[in-house]
Amino acid sequence: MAYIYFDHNATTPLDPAVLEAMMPFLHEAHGNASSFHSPGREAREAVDLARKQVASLIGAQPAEIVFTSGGTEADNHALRGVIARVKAGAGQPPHLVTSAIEHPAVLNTAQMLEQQGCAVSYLPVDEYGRVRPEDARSAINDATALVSVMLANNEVGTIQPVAAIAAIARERKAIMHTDAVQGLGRIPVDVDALGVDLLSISAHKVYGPKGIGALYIRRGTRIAPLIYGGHQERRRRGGTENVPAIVGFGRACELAGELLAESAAREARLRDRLEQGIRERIEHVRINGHPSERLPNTLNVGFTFVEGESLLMNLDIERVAVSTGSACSSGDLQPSHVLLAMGFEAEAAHGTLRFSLGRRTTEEEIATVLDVLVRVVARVRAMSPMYRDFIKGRRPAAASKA
Amino acid sequence: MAYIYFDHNATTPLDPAVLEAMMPFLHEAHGNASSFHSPGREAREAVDLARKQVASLIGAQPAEIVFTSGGTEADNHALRGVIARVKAGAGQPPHLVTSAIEHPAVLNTAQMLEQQGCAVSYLPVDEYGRVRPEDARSAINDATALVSVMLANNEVGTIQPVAAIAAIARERKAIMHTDAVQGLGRIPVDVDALGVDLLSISAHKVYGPKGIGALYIRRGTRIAPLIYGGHQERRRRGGTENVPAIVGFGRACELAGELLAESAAREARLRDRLEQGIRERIEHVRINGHPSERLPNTLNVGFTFVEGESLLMNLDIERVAVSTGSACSSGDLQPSHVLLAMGFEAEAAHGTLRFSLGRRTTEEEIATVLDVLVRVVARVRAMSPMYRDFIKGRRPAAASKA
Amino acid sequence: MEPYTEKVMDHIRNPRNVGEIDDPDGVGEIGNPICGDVMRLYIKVEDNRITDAKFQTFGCGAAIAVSSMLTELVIGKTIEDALRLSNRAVAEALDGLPPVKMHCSALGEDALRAAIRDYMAKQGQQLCVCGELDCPCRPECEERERTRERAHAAAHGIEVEAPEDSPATAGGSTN
Amino acid sequence: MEPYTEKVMDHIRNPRNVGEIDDPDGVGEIGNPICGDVMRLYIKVEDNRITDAKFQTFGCGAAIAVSSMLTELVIGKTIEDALRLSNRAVAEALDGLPPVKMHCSALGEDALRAAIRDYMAKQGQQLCVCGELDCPCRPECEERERTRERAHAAAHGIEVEAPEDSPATAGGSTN
Ligand SMILES: Cc1ncc(COP(=O)(O)O)c(C=O)c1O
Ligand SMILES: Cc1ncc(COP(=O)(O)O)c(C=O)c1O
Ligand code: FES
Ligand code: FES
Repeated sequence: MAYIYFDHNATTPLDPAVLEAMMPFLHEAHGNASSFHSPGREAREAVDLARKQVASLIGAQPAEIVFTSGGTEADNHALRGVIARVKAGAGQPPHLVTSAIEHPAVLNTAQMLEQQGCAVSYLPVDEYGRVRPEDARSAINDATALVSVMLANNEVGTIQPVAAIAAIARERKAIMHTDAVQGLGRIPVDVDALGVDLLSISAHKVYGPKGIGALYIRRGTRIAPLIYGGHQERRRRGGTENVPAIVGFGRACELAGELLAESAAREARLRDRLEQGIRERIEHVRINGHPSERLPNTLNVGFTFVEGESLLMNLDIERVAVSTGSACSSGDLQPSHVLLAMGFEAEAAHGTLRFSLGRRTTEEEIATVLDVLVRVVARVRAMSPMYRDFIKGRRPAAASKA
Repeated sequence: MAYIYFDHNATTPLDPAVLEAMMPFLHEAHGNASSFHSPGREAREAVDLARKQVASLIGAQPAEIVFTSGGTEADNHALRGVIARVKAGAGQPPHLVTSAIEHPAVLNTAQMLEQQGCAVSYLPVDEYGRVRPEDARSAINDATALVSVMLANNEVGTIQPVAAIAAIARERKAIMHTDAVQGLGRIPVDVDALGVDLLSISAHKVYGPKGIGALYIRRGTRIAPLIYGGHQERRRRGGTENVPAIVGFGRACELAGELLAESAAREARLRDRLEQGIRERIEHVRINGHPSERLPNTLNVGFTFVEGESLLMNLDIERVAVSTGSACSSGDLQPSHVLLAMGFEAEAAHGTLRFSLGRRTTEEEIATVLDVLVRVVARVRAMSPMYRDFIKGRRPAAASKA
Repeated sequence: MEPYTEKVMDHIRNPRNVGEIDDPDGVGEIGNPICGDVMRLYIKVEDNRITDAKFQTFGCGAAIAVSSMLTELVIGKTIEDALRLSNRAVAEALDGLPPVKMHCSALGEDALRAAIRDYMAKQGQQLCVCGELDCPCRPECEERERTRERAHAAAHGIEVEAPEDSPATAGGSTN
Repeated sequence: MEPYTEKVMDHIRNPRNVGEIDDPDGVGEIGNPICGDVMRLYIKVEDNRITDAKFQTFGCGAAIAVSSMLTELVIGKTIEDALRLSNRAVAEALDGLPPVKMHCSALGEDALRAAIRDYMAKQGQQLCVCGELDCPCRPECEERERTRERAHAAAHGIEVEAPEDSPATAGGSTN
């Protein structure tokens, strides 16, 4: 049986058209885009085209795009670059406003800045995982240099009211950053509609190559580089340009733009079918995240009485790839900080799976996954002491929340 | 006529065997190496193998290798990571010792650190571009946290006495870093023989892919991360692993190890033939860099009376790719900081070309380049007012130095 | 983290001795407040020898594999031998566990001890947490045990391989 | 930096009017102390009209293309029209120059002025650096010119498109 891949929020396969665009730069056209001879100029032109393609997908100017090694670097660059510029001047320590449900690339950078003396406010979220703009308004003060709230959460898919928060940030003269890594290619992303100054994206989430991303920097935004070196990226990011990856990112963005409306609708339909199937065929489940303001491809489900990683491993045995809502499965033993922020008990935050669909997901795959899931959940529950107690009436219908 | 590429110090073409190793990870095997399902585990195993291959080429343990987005990031990580850890404690500002001829990835990072209050000493070099270990000894003081001296210079190819400097750094309890980006695959590189704690390398200089490099971190070295995020690279570098590039880097290192002795000898022979041909057939030239302690593939030549970029453009027209010693050609109008540090006048530092040979360089190419060069130098000199004056006896044999 | 070994995967795929013993001679349940993982072990004892063992586990893949392997290892052992079974031995029988998962094996050892203690108590014997019967220094051992539990809990919060001085990282999946 | 246009490449490939005029009516030489670039322009004038022009240039590709294009543009022009030729016009005739190379075109304008000034002086006329004949405010104009030269020099040291506040970067090739 072929492998069913429902983990597109982790990474997407390279689109064959993207690989095709990259191939010449992996074969003959190997020039250094900063070299001045023909091979170099050829590379430079390809990079320029890609920059236009990326800019165009988010409604930016090409000169506002800085290529990075991925979403994580873009997030680090945004936070540290802005804070580095402020520090120099003011007497009061700079203040950063972010949310409790950001990706670790933002959260851990924020914590590091906190250790270095920066003040950080972490905005709470409601039970659907949404930041309230009012909370942002109260958190922002005169020392606030930067507000960073993600566009869509990677674990539960909840879409954040970024435009509303950006408007408040602008009023208060704070720079606004959004981590749009999960939003790109799934919902429309436009830097002006969002009103953001900085925006992070990553190619491997939109069927592009790994190891390349970008930070959008609105013209005039005061921000220091993160990686110092040569004059590449107009001196905003040193390092030999990763030409094949940049070319692939450009092509991936072009495709994403063309396919966005159609694939979002398709994936939402399939996702809803999966959601409904789970509700109908499996007892004691809860759907996490916002009912409507959610990425079209994402479904986060809690299965009471069982632990996520054992579900994941059992699904993997049946050749279905998903991920746990919590990252227990990937080396971090803490329950999901996102679910905790949404108000879940640690135990409830544990039995959670994230299904994230993609362009190639089919109806048959949905049907297969449903069948497998019914079987696997039953199998793992049969092993669970909590489920046993529940069946025997020794336990209430679980520590679930919803 | 095919293009002749003599710019391998800028970047090398991807070896077909490397591309072959990468292809599965560009096609089907697209898992996120941090995911816990089978596609993820497959990626993880490939990354582990590559880590062994890279470690093995430099005599390190796999756990001491942190993959980065390239040499520039590795350099930034080394310098800033060490200084960040020191800052916390001491009363006195931390001190960094580096050299005047480092790559901008080190030099510009050092300057940034200087602006942030770090004390920096830039070691001078002799006329051949070599740092003197005695100078390092006098520069190091009790506040010296880090000594960073490159293994081989990218412009003139001069190999630095890194082992001697590292021994002095060790005596004084300073951490030793070397930027080995140009050394890897061209001369033997062994972290223990060099006695370094940190070492930067980059794949695209050894026929591997662009956008991937590594920082060797000797076990026990106190260093902060540069890019914060997930738990990747044992939390020393966040960001989804660039699996295809890492796999390619691993294979490239394996090949480099196998081919090192033979290609170094071959390239040195061809390079010497080119050098001799230039000396014999073109007047008023000077060879820059150390006569023997030099990368086997590198030849830096000054052509009196003419400016480097116009030579470069004219060679490009004749389908020969080289680069100027100075970076004028790539957007920076300053004369080469390396040649200036070696004691050249600005004018003399301008008419310089760097020829850097590679694995595929042939004898025929050397012969062709010599013929083209003779023609091009004559053509550009015919345009030069300085040359005119010299011919007419109105000017001495130029501002040359050597 | 590192992937699981083939042995671990095999026990996840086909866990041995899952379930409940209807009239057990001893039952032990151990839970971890942080990850919420719980293991319950049932044993049947005849002539001082464990003749059957079954488990129920709410936990990660490692916890399930450990539970399953543990039941295989104890069946047939005398109580004394069973008490000598260490978590490390269970992990080794699984060809190892990823470093961050080593602590999951403690759950197995603890559940086994608890089940034996329960059996002993029914026999009117006091099994000290240290594994000694009628141990003279029981209060100290119990205090030591509490410390160990705290360490186990801490293991769920702290990445074993984190580099020194790295700032605490946010939980949550990284993609 | 951005690549050169096809026009620029064409003039680098086939520079027009390279060389020297044996008995020129005017010669102008302009040098830049920082990049060491030097342009020397020879003109031949008949009836107040430039009938021939030749150049010698030690400089980058842009400097050579500018020199070559400049000679093409001035031949046939009256002195007054030639004085009106701006560096921007030369750059435009080349379909533009990369931003960091715009200043190279100033070398052309300056050399042309210098050549015309030399020619004028031979005619006993004072051409002010501002381009006016017998300009009444010559000292001021000369001061302004010196400022401009400093700016040109500075352009060789400062990246035009550098982001604000970026620390000064080291020179040297980046690979
Ligand atoms: C919301 C979010 N931000 C940032 C990242 C990091 O991106 P990258 O993996 O390209 O470093 C990810 C995914 O890993 C993400 O989901
Ligand atoms: C000596 C040296 N260090 C560092 C670098 C930077 O490496 P990368 O291009 O991989 O960022 C280079 C090449 O560009 C180099 O030659
Ligand atoms: S038992 Fe707690 S994570 Fe495995
Ligand atoms: S004239 Fe100075 S670089 Fe072109």
